[in-house]
Amino acid sequence: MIQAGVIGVGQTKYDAKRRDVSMAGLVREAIDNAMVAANIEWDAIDAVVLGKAPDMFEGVIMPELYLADAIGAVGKPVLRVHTAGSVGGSTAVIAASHVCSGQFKTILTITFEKQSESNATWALSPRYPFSPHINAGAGGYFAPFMREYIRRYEAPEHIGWKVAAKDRQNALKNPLAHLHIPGIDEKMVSDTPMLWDPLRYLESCPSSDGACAMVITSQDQVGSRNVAWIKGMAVRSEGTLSAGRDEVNPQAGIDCAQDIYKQAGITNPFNEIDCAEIYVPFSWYEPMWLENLGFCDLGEGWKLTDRDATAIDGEIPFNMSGGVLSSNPIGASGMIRFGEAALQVMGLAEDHQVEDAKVAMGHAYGGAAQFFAMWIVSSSLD
Amino acid sequence: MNDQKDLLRAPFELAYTYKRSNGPVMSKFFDGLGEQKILGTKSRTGKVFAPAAEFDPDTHESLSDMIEVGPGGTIESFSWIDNPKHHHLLKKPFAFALIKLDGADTSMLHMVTNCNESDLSIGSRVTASWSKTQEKRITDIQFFNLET
Amino acid sequence: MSAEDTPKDYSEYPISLEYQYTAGSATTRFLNQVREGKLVGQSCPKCKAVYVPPRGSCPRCGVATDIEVPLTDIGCIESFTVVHIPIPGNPIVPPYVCAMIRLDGTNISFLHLIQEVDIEEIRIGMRIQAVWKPKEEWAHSLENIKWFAPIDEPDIDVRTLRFQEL
Amino acid sequence: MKKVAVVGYAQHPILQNAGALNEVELIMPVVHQLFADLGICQDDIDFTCSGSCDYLQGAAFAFVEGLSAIQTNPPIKESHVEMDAAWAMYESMLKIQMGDADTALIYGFGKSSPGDLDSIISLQMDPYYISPLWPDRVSLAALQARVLLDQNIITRDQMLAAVIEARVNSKNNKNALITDLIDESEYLDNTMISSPLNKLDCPPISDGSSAMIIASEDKAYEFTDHPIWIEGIDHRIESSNLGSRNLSRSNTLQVSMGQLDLNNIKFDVAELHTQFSHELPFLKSLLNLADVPTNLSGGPLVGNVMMCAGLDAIGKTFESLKENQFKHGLAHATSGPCLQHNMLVHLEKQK
Repeated sequence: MIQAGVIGVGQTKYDAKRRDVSMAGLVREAIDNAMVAANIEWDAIDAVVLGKAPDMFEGVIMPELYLADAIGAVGKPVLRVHTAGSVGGSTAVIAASHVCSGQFKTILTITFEKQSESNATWALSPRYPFSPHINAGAGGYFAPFMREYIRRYEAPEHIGWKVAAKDRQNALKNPLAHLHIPGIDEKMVSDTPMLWDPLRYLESCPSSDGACAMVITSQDQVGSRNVAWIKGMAVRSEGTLSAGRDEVNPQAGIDCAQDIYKQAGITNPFNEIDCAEIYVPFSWYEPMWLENLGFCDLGEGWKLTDRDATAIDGEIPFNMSGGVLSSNPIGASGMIRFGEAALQVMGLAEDHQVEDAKVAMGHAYGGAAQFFAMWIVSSSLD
Repeated sequence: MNDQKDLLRAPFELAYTYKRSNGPVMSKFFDGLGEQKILGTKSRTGKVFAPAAEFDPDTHESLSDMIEVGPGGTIESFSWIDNPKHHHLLKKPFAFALIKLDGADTSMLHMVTNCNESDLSIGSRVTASWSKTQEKRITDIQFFNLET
Repeated sequence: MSAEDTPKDYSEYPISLEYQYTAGSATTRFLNQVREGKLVGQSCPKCKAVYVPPRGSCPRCGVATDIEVPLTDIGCIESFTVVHIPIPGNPIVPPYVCAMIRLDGTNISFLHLIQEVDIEEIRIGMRIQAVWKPKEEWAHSLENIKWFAPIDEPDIDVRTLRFQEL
Repeated sequence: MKKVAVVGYAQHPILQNAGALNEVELIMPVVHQLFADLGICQDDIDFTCSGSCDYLQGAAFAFVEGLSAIQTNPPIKESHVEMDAAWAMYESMLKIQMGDADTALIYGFGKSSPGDLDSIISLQMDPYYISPLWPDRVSLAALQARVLLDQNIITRDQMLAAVIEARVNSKNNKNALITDLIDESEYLDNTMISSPLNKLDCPPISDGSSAMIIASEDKAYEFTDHPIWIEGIDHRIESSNLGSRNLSRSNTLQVSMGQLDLNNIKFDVAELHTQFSHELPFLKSLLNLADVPTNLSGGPLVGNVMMCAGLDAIGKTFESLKENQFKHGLAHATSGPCLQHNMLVHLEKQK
């Protein structure tokens, strides 16, 4: 198979409202940063792959049509991906597939969300006839899964606070992060109001504007550039309302992780992966995903979190950038995970760099915890 | 399978007032409309995009050099609507038209009215008519009229 | 409008689209029964899983769920959350409990409200039953059920709820 | 480059209003038919990809609902494009070429009947400069029609012929929505919706779904002795700035034609995603298809399921090659106003 690698990652500053830019300006900010990082010119881009979550967020249908000029796609192939919250990850996988297919050498991929144009709760669940209207936002949907996790494994409530505080402490080391909360700690999290028990306000992700772009190229185009080699990538889906589905530990997540480990030759992810950017929009998803992704046995995830294994200097650092808990432009949130994983193995993560990171994982999930996209990147091809 | 009579159906409305930030280029464009001026952007190659485009589709450059165009222009193409539908802004016969404003190299989509279809042709001269209230939207130009 | 918005840094665009919603045949069959105060699930001909409310398919098997299965309005709480924020457009006053309801004899859960009990007493596995609106208010909606309320039966171990294909 | 073949295609009868069917109920029959035709099941599929658009029905995540039509236990490799399913086919082809899959199931679905397609399509346009004017899809297409007529690139007679022939050809298409024949006087008596386009120049509001299976070279022969190969494929997008495009040409289609070496292929048949009557003579001229039987299925003028019609062009070309003594077929899919984004697919049946 053709080897592909990330040669440039570009992000915007994330914020609740990026009122200083248009939609096109927002995506272009990330693209310009990625192109500079990749040290590449427009004529080297063979195709553009764009991803974002539902069009109702911005009220623009199939925005690749309107954004063709801004994303430099004119005269080129462009593909628009939408796989719910996992879309940022799926988009990266599809962009890399363009290269690995042999059809293309170099791909620009971009994901974004400008949530300030509307209201996420409205856009995700408009009221439909014949249905009870008891939806209280994404947190209300996922909170029962977290409660069941807590019950199954008798996890103490401070685990959630701990994840929330840790990710926001990491965000203080990432100037692009949306939330910068000076002095953030477990106490501050536990003092915030309960929204969807067991989730408190600061245990939930914000709603952000932002974009993330990457340039992905084939081995023969890399030259002397710094590269994050894609050693494994996969997607998995399972039906929403499917009998026997375990929402706490979805089989699609297990299968997707095992697929990329196999591709990358990883047999023990806890030992062999140096750090991971994992989609944790609500605090309790850190221990849940630690288990689902095979970093530990079932019921042991919260114990890893409790002993600081996921801290930036821990055994398996999770979300060094601050994660989805600190910046959440939904359509881009998955690609930020994938891009931040690449930055780690390229040694470009600056203040939130994990020392000597060689192998990193990017992860995204979406829908009712039913869509998964993941990749493993490495500083070396071998 | 298609038993329409027993089917449960109900109308629903998907409605939201979006808030669009305009960014530096379009902010200037919409500010210009407030002064009854139409601004375009000029690329390094000298091409003038009106309404003010943020990016050049060919060179990919970001555009920021603002230049005033119009308010008169020439129709490049048009589609004529005798019976406007509920979502159309004008309730009398009108055309959607691509209008190349004087001084611009690209054309702008807008509406032309107060005339008959037979009065219009590609090459017809039109000029902007301004809305009474300015809301920093493209509808601050109410429509275009044939030049007298 | 939040405090940080200033009226000048954006333009407003009201977008309103009108649709005619149609419920689809599986949902229509289900809601026609709900209209009469009956809950009827639909079962997969392959794996026998019972779905309520049915969407017309079994995503395990990718086949139509065309076998109707009459159900009672009794079940248990598979999990729940205590919601402390209001729902836009819904008069319910927080805090209130939104639970994954698993009706007896079914293999998926749906979200509904739990009332008539102190929130502190609500547990995963708790037995519950539907509390219906007065019959004259019944329509084609699960809103015919005002909420679910606990009944005097021992809790269920939710591990036993996991669907196992025969 | 690894060879990829189309091995199966199924289409739901196109309906004016599929109200009684939700997404799942629309998708399942075509997927099941395809599986039955080929004697396979979801376990034989390595990658699944769909195309749909939330706004058609006004439901965020329509594709998530749609996925319930597919067997997902065990979990599947799956993705979705918010585009015509022709692009889902394209993505699936890349997966096969990279070696991640040997077989792929593609499906698309769309219901235009629940909403007002005219106002919905306005939201496809530049949200600052164009969509606030609420240009409907017909008026946007009419802008290009007028340019083409004005420059004598096409004629009114050709538009009339396109409408009449579409209905004649609908007899070849068991799933067509519109099958009644019309004559010249009926066409001329129709009032304009947005001049120069009258109602008959426009595609009908349509609901439906379709599905396709493609396979790698090794796998293809397990399904059939005569796979239909994707010999060439290319898609490109034009500027979003309608006012900067030359609507009398398509630079991107010219490039795609070069990529596919179209001028050196003698096509036996073509199916073009020409939604409005003027687009057929325009593309036939542009693509040098003057003598090539085109849209034998009737094309979008007799049934135009949004998010499927591009995949249907590929599917109908596939069927034509399969059922006739044809060798080369050309399919075209499009997206956006005035043929903004176009895909060309060269299908070949090797003797």
